[in-house]
Amino acid sequence: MMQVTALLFASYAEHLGRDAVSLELPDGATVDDVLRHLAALPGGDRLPPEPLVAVNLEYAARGHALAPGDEVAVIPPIAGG
Amino acid sequence: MMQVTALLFASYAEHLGRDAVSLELPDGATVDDVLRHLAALPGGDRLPPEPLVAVNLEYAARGHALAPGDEVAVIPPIAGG
Amino acid sequence: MRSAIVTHVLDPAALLAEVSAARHGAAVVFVGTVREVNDGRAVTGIEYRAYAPMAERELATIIHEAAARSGGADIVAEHRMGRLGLEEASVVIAVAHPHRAPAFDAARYVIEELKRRVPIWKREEYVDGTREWVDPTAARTPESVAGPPRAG
Amino acid sequence: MRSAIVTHVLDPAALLAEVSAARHGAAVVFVGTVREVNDGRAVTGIEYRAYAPMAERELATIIHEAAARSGGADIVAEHRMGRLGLEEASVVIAVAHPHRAPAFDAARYVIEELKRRVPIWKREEYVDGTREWVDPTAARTPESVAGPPRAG
Repeated sequence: MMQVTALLFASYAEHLGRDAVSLELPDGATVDDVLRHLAALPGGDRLPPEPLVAVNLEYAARGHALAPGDEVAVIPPIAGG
Repeated sequence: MMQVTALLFASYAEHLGRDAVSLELPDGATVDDVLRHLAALPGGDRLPPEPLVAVNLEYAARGHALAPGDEVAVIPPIAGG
Repeated sequence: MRSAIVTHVLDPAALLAEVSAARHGAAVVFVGTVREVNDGRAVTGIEYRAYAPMAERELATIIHEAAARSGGADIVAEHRMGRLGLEEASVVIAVAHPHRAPAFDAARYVIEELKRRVPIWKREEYVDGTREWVDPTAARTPESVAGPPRAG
Repeated sequence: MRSAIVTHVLDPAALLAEVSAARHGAAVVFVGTVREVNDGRAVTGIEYRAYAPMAERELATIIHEAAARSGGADIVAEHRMGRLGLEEASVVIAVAHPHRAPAFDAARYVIEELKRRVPIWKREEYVDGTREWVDPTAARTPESVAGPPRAG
């Protein structure tokens, strides 16, 4: 097992009522597993099925394999500028 | 006959050693006639055969017919900015 | 080359001065400001939030990409966070280059990529007191349909 | 909408402030400056001259064309005359528009048309003390071969 941190921002943080979630995942878990865990939380049904995700500050695909301590950011539609 | 003023600038003014020339031209004279007169002045051979010309602050073609009092500017290659 | 996510008031003239140099013949400054209307709704202010460490990293990557593509641009970019009132600058990008075409292109590249890739969000406040996170992917205006990047 | 041929030091921040308004969401400022090298020769300064009444008229026409094409840009442009040292600004164009793409396009349009149509000349001064009127139509750099307008 390993521990990773999921970060939530803006509208996503409001949907789930928090901006960070600690998750215990089996070795070999991927970004997809994090998204499934988040979707199962109260308010998680309001996350889109395929949000943008970054692992340790870099955009990552859903199949990206995680390592212990990874920071997985679930990124709402970007609206800078 | 009518009188028009030819204006010279930058390198053209240096070629002819002056920045304005008063010309007496026959009625119906055109920009082309002004250019011929200027070419015949000392240093006038250093003007290009087809310089850019403006009449009364507007670009004009060589065949443009002049009126008494017109200001005919002979415009060297533009280099603003 | 410098970029930052900041909380202070932006100063376009200072950023212009920062990129200016005798080897350059052209400078382009882009300033994004809070507009009083968005999608037909009267806006009173905007709150900006970022995933700051990633935003700083991504913005730095973008200005280095732009400088490399331009062949010699100096670029400084700052994006402000927090609550901004009407007309306040949210982003300033200053580019200087020996020639004007690459200066324009680099400034344009930075703002377009910033809007596509830098994790920043904004919550608009409306005259009726309500506020809402802006979702450009859901917007009705044709100019805002370009989506965010999909990682590979 | 304002344009002028001036002899004072240009102030990009003042021109930016002049076009800024709550209806705009983007501003682009272009600044042309005296570069230390041109066509491989070391430059120490540039003297700008204009056929002032025509230059003012042509520049005014250009910014109104740009504003009309952009659908709602506010534009201010100033070109400085006289002797300028290295790094000094010879021209500043400030554009504000509700959206960024038309702001960029309008700024680009004004500087390109200015260089094509506004009767301004420059005499470069070189380190060896010589000086020369610049003829972009005779220049060796590929970027400067576009010729001036032919009147119809």
